[in-house]
Amino acid sequence: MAIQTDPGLVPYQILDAGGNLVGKMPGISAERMLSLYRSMQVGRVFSNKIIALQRQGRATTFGSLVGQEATAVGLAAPMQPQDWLATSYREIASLIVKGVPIPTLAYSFRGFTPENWPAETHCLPVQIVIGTQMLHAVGLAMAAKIAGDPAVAVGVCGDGATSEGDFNEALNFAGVFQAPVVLVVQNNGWAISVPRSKQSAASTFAARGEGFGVPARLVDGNDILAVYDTMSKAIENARAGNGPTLVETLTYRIGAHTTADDPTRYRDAAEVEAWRARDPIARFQKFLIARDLLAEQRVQQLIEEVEEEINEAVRIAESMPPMAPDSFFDYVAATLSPRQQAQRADLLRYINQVIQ
Amino acid sequence: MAIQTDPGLVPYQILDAGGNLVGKMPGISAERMLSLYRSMQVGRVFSNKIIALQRQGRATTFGSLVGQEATAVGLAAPMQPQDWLATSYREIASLIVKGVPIPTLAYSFRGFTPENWPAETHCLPVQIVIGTQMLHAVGLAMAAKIAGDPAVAVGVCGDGATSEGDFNEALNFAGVFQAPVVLVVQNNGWAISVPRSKQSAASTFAARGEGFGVPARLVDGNDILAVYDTMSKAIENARAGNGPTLVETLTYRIGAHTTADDPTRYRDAAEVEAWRARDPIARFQKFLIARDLLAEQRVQQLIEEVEEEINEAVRIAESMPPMAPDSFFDYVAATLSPRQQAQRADLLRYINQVIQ
Amino acid sequence: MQMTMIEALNSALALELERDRRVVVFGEDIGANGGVFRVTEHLQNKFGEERVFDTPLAESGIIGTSIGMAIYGLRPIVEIQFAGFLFVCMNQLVSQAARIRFRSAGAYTCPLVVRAPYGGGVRTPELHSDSLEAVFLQTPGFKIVVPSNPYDAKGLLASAVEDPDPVLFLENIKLYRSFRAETPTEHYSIPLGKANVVQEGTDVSIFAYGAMVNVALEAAKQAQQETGTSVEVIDLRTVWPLDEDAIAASVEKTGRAIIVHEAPRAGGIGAEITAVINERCFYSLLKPIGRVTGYDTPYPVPGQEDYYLPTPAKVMTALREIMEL
Amino acid sequence: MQMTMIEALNSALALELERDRRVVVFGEDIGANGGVFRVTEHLQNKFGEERVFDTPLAESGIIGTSIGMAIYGLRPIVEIQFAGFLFVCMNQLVSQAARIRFRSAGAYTCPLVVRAPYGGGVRTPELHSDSLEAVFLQTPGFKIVVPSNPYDAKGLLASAVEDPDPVLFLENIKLYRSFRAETPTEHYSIPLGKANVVQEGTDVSIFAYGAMVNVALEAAKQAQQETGTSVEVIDLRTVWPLDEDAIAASVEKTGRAIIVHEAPRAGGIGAEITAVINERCFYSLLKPIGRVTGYDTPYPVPGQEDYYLPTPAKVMTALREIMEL
Ligand SMILES: Cc1ncc(C[n+]2csc(CCOP(=O)(O)OP(=O)(O)O)c2C)c(N)n1
Ligand SMILES: Cc1ncc(C[n+]2csc(CCOP(=O)(O)OP(=O)(O)O)c2C)c(N)n1
Ligand SMILES: [Mg+2]
Ligand SMILES: [Mg+2]
Repeated sequence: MAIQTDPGLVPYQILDAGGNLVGKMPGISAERMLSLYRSMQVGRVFSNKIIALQRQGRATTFGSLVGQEATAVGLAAPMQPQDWLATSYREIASLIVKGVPIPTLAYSFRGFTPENWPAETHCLPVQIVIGTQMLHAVGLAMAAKIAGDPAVAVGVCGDGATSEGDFNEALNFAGVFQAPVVLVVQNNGWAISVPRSKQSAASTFAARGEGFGVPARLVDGNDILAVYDTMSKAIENARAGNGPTLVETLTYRIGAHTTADDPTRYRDAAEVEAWRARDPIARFQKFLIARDLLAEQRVQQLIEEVEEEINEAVRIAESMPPMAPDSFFDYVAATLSPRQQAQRADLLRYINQVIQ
Repeated sequence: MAIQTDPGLVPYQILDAGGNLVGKMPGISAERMLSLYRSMQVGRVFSNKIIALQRQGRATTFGSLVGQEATAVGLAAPMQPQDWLATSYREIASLIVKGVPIPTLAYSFRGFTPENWPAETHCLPVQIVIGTQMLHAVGLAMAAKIAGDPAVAVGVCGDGATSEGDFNEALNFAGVFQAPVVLVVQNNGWAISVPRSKQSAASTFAARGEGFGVPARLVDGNDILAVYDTMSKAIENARAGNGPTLVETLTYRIGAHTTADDPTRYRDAAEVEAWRARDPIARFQKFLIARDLLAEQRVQQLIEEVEEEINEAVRIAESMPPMAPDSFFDYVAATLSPRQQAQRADLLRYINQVIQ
Repeated sequence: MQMTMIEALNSALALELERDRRVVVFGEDIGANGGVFRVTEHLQNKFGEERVFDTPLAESGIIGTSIGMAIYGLRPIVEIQFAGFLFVCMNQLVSQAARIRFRSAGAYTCPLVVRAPYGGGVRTPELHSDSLEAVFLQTPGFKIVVPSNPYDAKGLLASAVEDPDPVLFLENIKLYRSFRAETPTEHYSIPLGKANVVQEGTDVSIFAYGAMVNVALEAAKQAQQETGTSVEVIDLRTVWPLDEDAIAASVEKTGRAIIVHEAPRAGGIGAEITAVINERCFYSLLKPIGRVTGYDTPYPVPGQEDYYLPTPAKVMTALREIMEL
Repeated sequence: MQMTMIEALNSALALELERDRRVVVFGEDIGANGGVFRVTEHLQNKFGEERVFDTPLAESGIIGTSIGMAIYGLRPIVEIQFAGFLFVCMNQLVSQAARIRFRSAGAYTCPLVVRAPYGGGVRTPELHSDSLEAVFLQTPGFKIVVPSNPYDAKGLLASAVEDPDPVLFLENIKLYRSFRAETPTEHYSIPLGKANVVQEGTDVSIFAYGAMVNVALEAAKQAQQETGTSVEVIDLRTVWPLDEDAIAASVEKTGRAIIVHEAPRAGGIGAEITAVINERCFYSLLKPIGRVTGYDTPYPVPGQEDYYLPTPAKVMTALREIMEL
């Protein structure tokens, strides 16, 4: 794999790039596999849809997750409802798997804060400040341990995020407090325009674990079964009281960083093409078809169903009323100070008199 | 030298606790060794002197360096004049070795900023914000590399500092930019009251290096020859263009954290006693005496000479005029804004009318 | 009982740990050592290492994990060893803790108390004496509390812990042990956001908080004795939100105002109070408002700090000017 | 030549790299990518990877290493990708860069320029639009520059690079490409700390900076047309140090003042200017000073930001009140 600077290191694989079984099958039912497959399609279609909407001025900045569906789905699928998930902006598919309704997410990409965020999914809103959420994940896990609850937290960030102080503090707290947390580095090769090779001189990010006393796993992040298996074990290991795991998933950002980015400025088309050949959805699809778990002719139909689901979600999101112009005052604190109340009144007067 | 991750492995030693040669002698002259020995005594006497002054209300808060003289001296001694040193408050002996006059340092512990800090020693003023200076060291090294100068930077911090984000960012930048820097962790077992074991779940701090692609060395920090040898090699390795090294020196804080601390609240006297048996000065002294490089009867005399030197330095420092009450305005910026000038005039009026 | 501020805070923490199983207390050196100022003394012994524990030396780590815990449903009370180090965890404080409710439209909240010692006059090393309260005026989401005496400290800390949102609780180091005051041993609370008129007066209002309340009172006494000026001294207690009604009421009565704080002048609490008075009491104001504050420089070394800090004499100078004496 | 602000800044950077071998430019995505806004476009090609380079994703790392470089004798110009992330490196900025000279009594200095885009109205993700300039009023040692147009941007950046002390250079995102202005291709500089009277007037002074200068000008035009009010518009250019003489001179002339900024109101530049006017022009001031600013809440999501930001209409409301129209 091109990203590896140490050719001796081989990430954990169950399916090779051709979809052939090269490892031990995890205990997973056919339905479950089909559901993972569908979730990957949902992630890709959602991503493409929001990008299309953005081009039409109907959505805000969005970061493509195409190429990373195996990691996004595989990291969330083994989580139980009581488990907590703290992600960056890249893992929208993880949030969907964990139960956040698609219209809620689509609404957020209209540029609004969903006022009905499903707290019970235990998904934190996406984090914009790189690396920051990893400490929140560790704190959630420490809390679960203190409370004696059988809950685990999963924190996810990118390869770039590993350079932030907070990422390393999170690893350290996880190790010191033996927190029931799994810290996932989605190594997609790039941090906007900065390649993995300029992000760290170490051969892998998994190697970071040892220096913090945290066991680490290096996984083929385009292999849904490998990610699922690794995450299942790490999560249940944490739940069993055996402490944290660092997981590096090797994957690739096929698209632009976000809708505001132009990757032709800084990377070779050939590299992208090479990674397309390792497409996580195609790989799993081949496997499922070869095993007769999915009919080849069903694929197109399934994609269309998914598209319809996403289109419907977007329709719902677009039919939801915009946030009230002044509602941002509602969420500064449980109660507003008199001064904030006066400012809110001022704003409402302005809206009534000037805008309307 | 392998990175120590197995607690069964011993750190690099040249002299054992009894002062016996157990490793290969580094290329170092007798005079040089005696000078190192003397510097260690200077460090200890200075430390004890300031603590005594503090008890009399004649000095500000001070952190004892007793027990850590081998590391403090051994890390600075191999540095060349053009090399840069960025330390915490614990490495006063390193600054002395690097050329900062003792009266200047004593003056600073009267609670003043020495207005004649010897910039040419390339020693940054001590850093209070834990871990922060490690990035400055890396930046100095990067600058030397950019400028094409044969200068190396050394950054020093404690075991506690390894938990700060900045420490880890420094390691990462050092690795990525192959900066000519040596990053030293003085592991003295404690961060105020927090023991090493609660600071990190890893077996050593040296193990941190690999996850950042930075070679690391674990050294007996109470063995001046081992520290000197390791630092010489790491510094010259950096100067030769071979990049950074992380050095962990295993030592022990015999005294209180600072004059404001009471270690009996949190640690066993027995632990302190056990470490006294590994005293770095006694160890080196035994070696020098056994080799006939130092006469036993000379020791007391030498200590007295050092004490006189320190006393004289303190006398000089105490005879230096206090900073002008308003001189802190001088160093905010190269030029003061009209407003700051007016504030300064206000202060001077206050001093003239009210205080005098 | 007569308590120092340290004892009052310790008592408040013990009571909160007792009253509410969700309360956890952590930070650097707060366990066996009882905190570098002993505010958390005995708490680990009493409540166990699971609820009162030391962390690695990492402020961002402390605040970041406390946010996760608060979201989970605990009530963390964390210590940053000195307020000067709040800058190390600034992102976690202001872009994270202060925005959890905002970002999630209330789905998650962050009931968190961040305690930090601050304040000058006690010969500390660099960055141990800095006053940072006004930095947080520009980063909405935190309440900022600065008690001036043991009684207030205990009652305000109780309210901070009960507050559903994050609170920055700044404890003046000089006040920690400088005097005792009658303080109930049982639980009580003092509402956040309400100033306290510690001395009524008619000629000029002095607004202060933390250690500066005593400086203001001292100046007020002098002013009364030396010039017969009747000074109203108002302890803000909470610097955000400001008790603007109390500020306006006092200035409408006196027509003159002085603000005293240790932090640098520019953009300090004094600037905001001046703006509030300008907005609310413009026509009652007889004289320019005086700001007696730290200078627009970093906090100086111990050998110079006495010149930097506001003193009763500096307040008197401002007062003479404002009273045309 | 007609340049956008992006082009003007790029031109300034290229000239500085050319003029002074000590200048280095680094940050996230500033190399091959030319910066997320293209301010550093082509610089790596022209000046080589040794002087123009990408860093790992670590703001504290960027500022911390730039401090070492500045002490060494280089002149680093670093980019923090969005001002909202300045909080991530706050300790390195305010407790380190801003204090190198202070801590060493001048033995070492830190000539460093920190560039960061800021400002609202362009539908960015969270923390990409926040205005942080006033936070730095309380942390002495940084100069803070906020240009309002391409010409100023280029000339002020040149001065920032030549300044012997650290400068925070805030670039309004909305202004980056919104218009072109005549800008010399060669090197020139505009002094830091001097405000610019962009429009003279006699009835009321409006103080603004960055994108708010155009908002002020728009309101001034409307005020002239609709009410015959003569508005003086002052572009502060540098918000620290404030050009107090220019502020005082204007208010002494007009007797009325409005301050416009995007940042929250509390503790903002507006509070400090109000305090300055209170101190220097108390007896010239006819009306309470108006603050037209962001609200005391975090910066809202794209769908709400237009309500949050100051607009000409909001300025007009303040102006009508102050002019009793
Ligand atoms: C603290 C911080 N610095 C910079 C940015 C701007 N930024 C947004 S995404 C990004 C790259 C992130 O790379 P990586 O962690 O690899 O995640 P990926 O986007 O590849 O999923 C940067 C620099 C930010 N959001 N937060
Ligand atoms: C950022 C920061 N946090 C906390 C402190 C308070 N403090 C001063 S020294 C210290 C312990 C440092 O431990 P270590 O790094 O092991 O160095 P040592 O004192 O043992 O040399 C602490 C917590 C500080 N100065 N800076
Ligand atoms: Mg990435
Ligand atoms: Mg230590």
